[in-house]
Amino acid sequence: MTPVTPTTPRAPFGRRRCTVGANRASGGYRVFSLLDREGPEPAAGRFYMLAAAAGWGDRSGRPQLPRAISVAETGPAADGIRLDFLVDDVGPGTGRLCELEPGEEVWLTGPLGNDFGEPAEVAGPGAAGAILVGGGVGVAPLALLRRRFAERGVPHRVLLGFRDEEHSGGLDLFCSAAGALCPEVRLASEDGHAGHRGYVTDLLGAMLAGDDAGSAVVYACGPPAMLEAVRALCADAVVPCRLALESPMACGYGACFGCAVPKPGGGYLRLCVDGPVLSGEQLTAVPEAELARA
Amino acid sequence: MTPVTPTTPRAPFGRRRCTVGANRASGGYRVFSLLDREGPEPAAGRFYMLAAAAGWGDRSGRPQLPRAISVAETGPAADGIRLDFLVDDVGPGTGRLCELEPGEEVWLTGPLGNDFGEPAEVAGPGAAGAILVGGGVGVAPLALLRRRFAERGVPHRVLLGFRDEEHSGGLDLFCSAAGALCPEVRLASEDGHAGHRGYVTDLLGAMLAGDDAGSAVVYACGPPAMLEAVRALCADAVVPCRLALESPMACGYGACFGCAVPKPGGGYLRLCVDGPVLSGEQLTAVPEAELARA
Amino acid sequence: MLEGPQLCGIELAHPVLNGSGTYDAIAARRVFGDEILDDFPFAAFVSKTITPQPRTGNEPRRIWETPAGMLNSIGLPNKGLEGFLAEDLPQLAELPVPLIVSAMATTHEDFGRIVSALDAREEVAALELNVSCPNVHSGLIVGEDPRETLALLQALRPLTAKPLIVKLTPNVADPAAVAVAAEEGGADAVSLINTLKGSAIEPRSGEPALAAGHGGLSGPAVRPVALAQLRSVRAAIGLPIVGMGGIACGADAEEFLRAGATVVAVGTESFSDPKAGSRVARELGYGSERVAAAPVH
Amino acid sequence: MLEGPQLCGIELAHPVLNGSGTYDAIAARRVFGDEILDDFPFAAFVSKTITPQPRTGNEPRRIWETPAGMLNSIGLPNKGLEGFLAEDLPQLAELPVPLIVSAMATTHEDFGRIVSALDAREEVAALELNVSCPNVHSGLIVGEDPRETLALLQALRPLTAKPLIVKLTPNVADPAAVAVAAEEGGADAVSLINTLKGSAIEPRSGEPALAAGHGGLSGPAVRPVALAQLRSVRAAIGLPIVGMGGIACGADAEEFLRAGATVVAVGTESFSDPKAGSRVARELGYGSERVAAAPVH
Ligand SMILES: Cc1cc2nc3c(=O)[nH]c(=O)nc-3n(C[C@H](O)[C@H](O)[C@H](O)COP(=O)(O)OP(=O)(O)OC[C@H]3O[C@@H](n4cnc5c(N)ncnc54)[C@H](O)[C@@H]3O)c2cc1C
Ligand SMILES: Cc1cc2nc3c(=O)[nH]c(=O)nc-3n(C[C@H](O)[C@H](O)[C@H](O)COP(=O)(O)OP(=O)(O)OC[C@H]3O[C@@H](n4cnc5c(N)ncnc54)[C@H](O)[C@@H]3O)c2cc1C
Ligand SMILES: Cc1cc2nc3c(=O)[nH]c(=O)nc-3n(C[C@H](O)[C@H](O)[C@H](O)COP(=O)(O)O)c2cc1C
Ligand SMILES: Cc1cc2nc3c(=O)[nH]c(=O)nc-3n(C[C@H](O)[C@H](O)[C@H](O)COP(=O)(O)O)c2cc1C
Ligand code: FES
Ligand code: FES
Repeated sequence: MTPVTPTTPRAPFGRRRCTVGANRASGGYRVFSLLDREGPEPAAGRFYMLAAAAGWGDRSGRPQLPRAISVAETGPAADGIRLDFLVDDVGPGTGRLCELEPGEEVWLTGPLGNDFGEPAEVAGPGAAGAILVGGGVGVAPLALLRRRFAERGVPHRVLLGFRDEEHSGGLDLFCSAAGALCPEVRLASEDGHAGHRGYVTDLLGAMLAGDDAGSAVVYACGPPAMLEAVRALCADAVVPCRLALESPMACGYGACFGCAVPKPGGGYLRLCVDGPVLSGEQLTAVPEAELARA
Repeated sequence: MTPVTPTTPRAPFGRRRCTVGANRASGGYRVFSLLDREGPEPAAGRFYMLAAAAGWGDRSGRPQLPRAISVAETGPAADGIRLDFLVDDVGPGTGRLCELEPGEEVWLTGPLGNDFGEPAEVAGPGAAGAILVGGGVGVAPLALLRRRFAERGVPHRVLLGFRDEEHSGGLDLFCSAAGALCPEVRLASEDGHAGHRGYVTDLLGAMLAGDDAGSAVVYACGPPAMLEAVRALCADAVVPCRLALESPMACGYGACFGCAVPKPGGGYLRLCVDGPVLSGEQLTAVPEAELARA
Repeated sequence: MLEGPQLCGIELAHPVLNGSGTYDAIAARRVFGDEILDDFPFAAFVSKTITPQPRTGNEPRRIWETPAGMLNSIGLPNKGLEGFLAEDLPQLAELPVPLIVSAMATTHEDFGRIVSALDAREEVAALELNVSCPNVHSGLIVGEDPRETLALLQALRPLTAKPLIVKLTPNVADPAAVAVAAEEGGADAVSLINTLKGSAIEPRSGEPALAAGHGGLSGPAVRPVALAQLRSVRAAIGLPIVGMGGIACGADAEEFLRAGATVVAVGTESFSDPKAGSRVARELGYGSERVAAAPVH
Repeated sequence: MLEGPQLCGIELAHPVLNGSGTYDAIAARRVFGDEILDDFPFAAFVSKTITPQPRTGNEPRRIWETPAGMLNSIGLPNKGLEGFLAEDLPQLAELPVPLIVSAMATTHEDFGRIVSALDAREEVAALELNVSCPNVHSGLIVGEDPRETLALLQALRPLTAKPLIVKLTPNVADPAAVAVAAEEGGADAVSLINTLKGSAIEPRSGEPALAAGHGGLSGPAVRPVALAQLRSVRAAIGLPIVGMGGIACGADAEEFLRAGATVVAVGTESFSDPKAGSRVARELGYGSERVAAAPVH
């Protein structure tokens, strides 16, 4: 078989029914939990294909296909594991997921795709620490990544950016049990409602300019424009970066070839199996929004 | 304009959103209520086209079209009228209607079609009384007809038949406020779980044979086989009958020509505008189940 | 509030027509009363297809619901040319919008008789030629063959100065070639799509669900096919185009207008919403301030 | 538990295959592990269509959801004949089911090269000819023209004794005529339907949603079209037929089998359910006691 990209532990074969535990508002987004009785604990950056078991679609005939959603948090549960998802309602699929009620059932396949990896895996033993950069609903996979780094003692700083109040949420995923925002988190907002007024990439730029960036690895997830800015900044500063991208996905497991992302040398990657996390060098530029947000 | 079939009062033009009041089990069927703020009080026999405002359809792409449902009862409500519907879950459309929750919204068009008419309208002033014959979920429109006859002092007897316990329901619509089955109602069931073991048409046959049928008019609604038996019995006994039929309906207001029912002379009626209630003479035979029950 | 478009010189209040055979304005007036005259859903009314002789239509079962659509094999029931002129036309003339009469025949002569008869009636603003039918001489479906289509137009064009709209069938490999033939033959516009040939099996009997064995597929399911054919026809001809096929809301209609339709038509959606035409127009920004054109389901 | 059918002499455990290009067994094995070998969803595996030279596929956006279906313009990315033989074939040979290789080329010579090369590999149980492509010499889409189809089969038939399955395109007025040509040319079976030509407009930009402008429509929306074409092809030829187009559950598959399909294939539904093939087979009564074949949505 061809060499296996690090997507282990592998997903159980097929889709499975999971029960919705809770569904709460998180700023302008929703956070809902699923109880997964069969799947392994997912690493940060991996995603699941989700579809409500009932009422998936209406007279408009959409949604029809499952939707790709990153895992934002996970933990042990009574009889399996708990998976938390942070979702922004941008259309019929995410809209339906946002209104899931506790007790409802969801078809789930995953965990799929690769993960962010630790600094040492990405940049070798020399790598000193991590800078996490998230924008909008893209903060989701970074929440799990931050906790893992904290638990494993990987030095890290977190920069989160939001367009405005309405398009902000998920901050609670970066809070201590006591509810306080973790000290290593710094915020930016275009409307200035929280933290630095401007782009989160302003904060990253300053950080990379300052010599304290050291031999860090940058981990980013967010809108294409933000990811492209991160990619360019890191390329200039010669800092390795791992970018969690999005592209339209029908299947999530390599079957449809819909999730193509251009490779520098020509040709395409399948983001669902070769990603969703790509290293800066795997891209000439982050492709324009395939799933433009409303 | 061409002469108007007695379908007055006319339905308000277009569909309207109505709120679900209650939804309860009635034997093997469901009875749910809608609050109609705009429509007129419907006469017995008329029907509405109904579709849940949300969750009409799923990944299977069905239901897509609204479903035709007869009004089973009606009465004044806070701010409009209450419409009760008796529904048998035989597929995706009736299935969705059966699970409507109070507070949900339903798209409604109607009242549509014609009505049963009073004995005098049907058979002239000489008509003495009415015999109502219902089978299965077809008892629905007879419930309203029975109450109207009772209120207007039209002498009437009611014969209701059911296949078995599971396929029985709606009896509560023929009960007094106290909950007792109205005295004029007699039952038949194929499995003998209630009343006469056998067909409701056995009871009708006996009644028509007995001279006490007099100059009655027979009103019937139920499965095609039952309606055909009623039609034949009445034809033999030379008793006028009004039969509420079913046929597949996409629109309910004469637009699609899908609801065709053969005319004796050749050609077709549009059941939604020329019916759903037809006189025995309008049929050579009741067409086979277009909407065969599961 | 936007200004209405023109179709072949006919002024329209908004760009939404009905698909032929999906709205019986006479029956609707019987059911809903004269209210439909005050608030008529369509900017022009397209009649059911009429034929030279009366037709009773196909034996039931005639309709069947399918994923995001429906099949129909209605079989063009109509009173025939004489009956239409005597009974229906006077009533349709009472509608507050221009009347487009859809017609079909299986010979040039019969088609010519209908065109000439309608040409003589000033209640008729335009004619739509339903060419999804065989030419009894050649046996070919006129709308499936560019030569047949050209020949038919050449026979009919001299008979009337009223706009001739050719209703294309989608059941061809290259609808643009037929559209080009219609343009060459002197058509004033084309409309598309008619229904896709489809079938379904009744689960219990295992037999075809429709008595006719197959029927025409319509509704949202066919919208992508309609848009693809619209784009290729738009690229091939300069004539105005009436775009239809699965339009259920303003956003759907917008797709057709962006893809090159001059106006659009709503068919199957009217079965669920008798005022779908007005709603789609409103969602497009006509007749009221533009509203978010999201499906009202 | 029912006994499996035969397809061109190939014994199958049940009647459910995959549609070409809708399941990458190699990628699925990477994602789900060797579990897929123990519980492989399909009774035979149909490869993605391969071409003489490697193809990277079309520029994104490649997929777009539509009412009860989806559009795709993937563009047949594949390693080309040599790459397929060297890298993919050995891995596909590890699958526990017979292998059917789908192939396409734009000249008889190129097509012949592929057929001969595959004929030499005993891992290959049968070939599926994807004829939804132009003949560079005539410019005609082979599968849209009976003569082109006949000529191609006459050129390829002598090159192999393995079963040749011709994958018909639905974008024609008369698929039966093409099926008859395939039969005359010596095909062992036909499969249908491939995707319907479709398009969609991205609401914000007003531009085509797919970079290629249009794509292929699949999913439940197309099922009625598939069933109609299956019935007319079944009436026209005696060959085995692989029926597909919008099958999402056993009840859907049953419609195809009742309409004359020898076996069925599942495509788009596998995107939602990686084990859709096994589920459909189970709902048909294979591999376990027959269960109510209601859609498991
Ligand atoms: C690996 C991965 C991880 C992701 N993680 C998350 C996450 O954690 N949280 C989250 O909220 N989202 C996440 N997404 C994005 C999410 O999958 C999409 O927002 C979702 O699929 C959109 O579906 P929808 O039905 O809600 O909206 P759609 O309407 O399907 O899509 C929204 C946008 O996509 C385009 N679009 C696609 N198809 C159509 C169509 N047929 N009609 C109209 N517009 C269409 C339009 O530009 C539209 O604005 C992730 C995506 C990927 C690939
Ligand atoms: C005037 C009138 C009044 C009515 N009043 C009532 C009433 O008061 N209460 C009540 O319960 N019902 C009533 N009905 C019947 C009701 O409208 C039908 O049972 C309903 O439309 C069925 O829709 P469904 O989606 O539930 O089931 P469907 O699956 O649509 O239909 C059930 C049956 O119809 C056939 N069918 C039609 N289309 C399909 C399809 N695409 N796939 C599979 N099978 C199909 C099958 O034989 C199936 O068994 C009335 C009908 C009419 C015409
Ligand atoms: C029940 C029904 C009857 C139809 N009758 C006709 C007709 O008589 N003449 C015609 O040209 N098209 C007819 N059509 C096709 C429609 O006019 C329209 O082209 C097609 O339905 C696609 O539009 P839609 O998806 O909005 O319904 C009919 C369609 C339906 C559903
Ligand atoms: C993403 C995608 C890729 C496809 N690729 C191919 C292909 O390479 N060769 C081919 O013959 N058919 C291809 N098809 C068509 C399918 O094999 C099948 O004929 C069609 O999708 C109808 O079946 P379905 O509705 O079950 O998907 C593809 C379909 C899809 C959706
Ligand atoms: S999402 Fe289907 S191949 Fe990537
Ligand atoms: S239901 Fe449409 S015409 Fe009767």
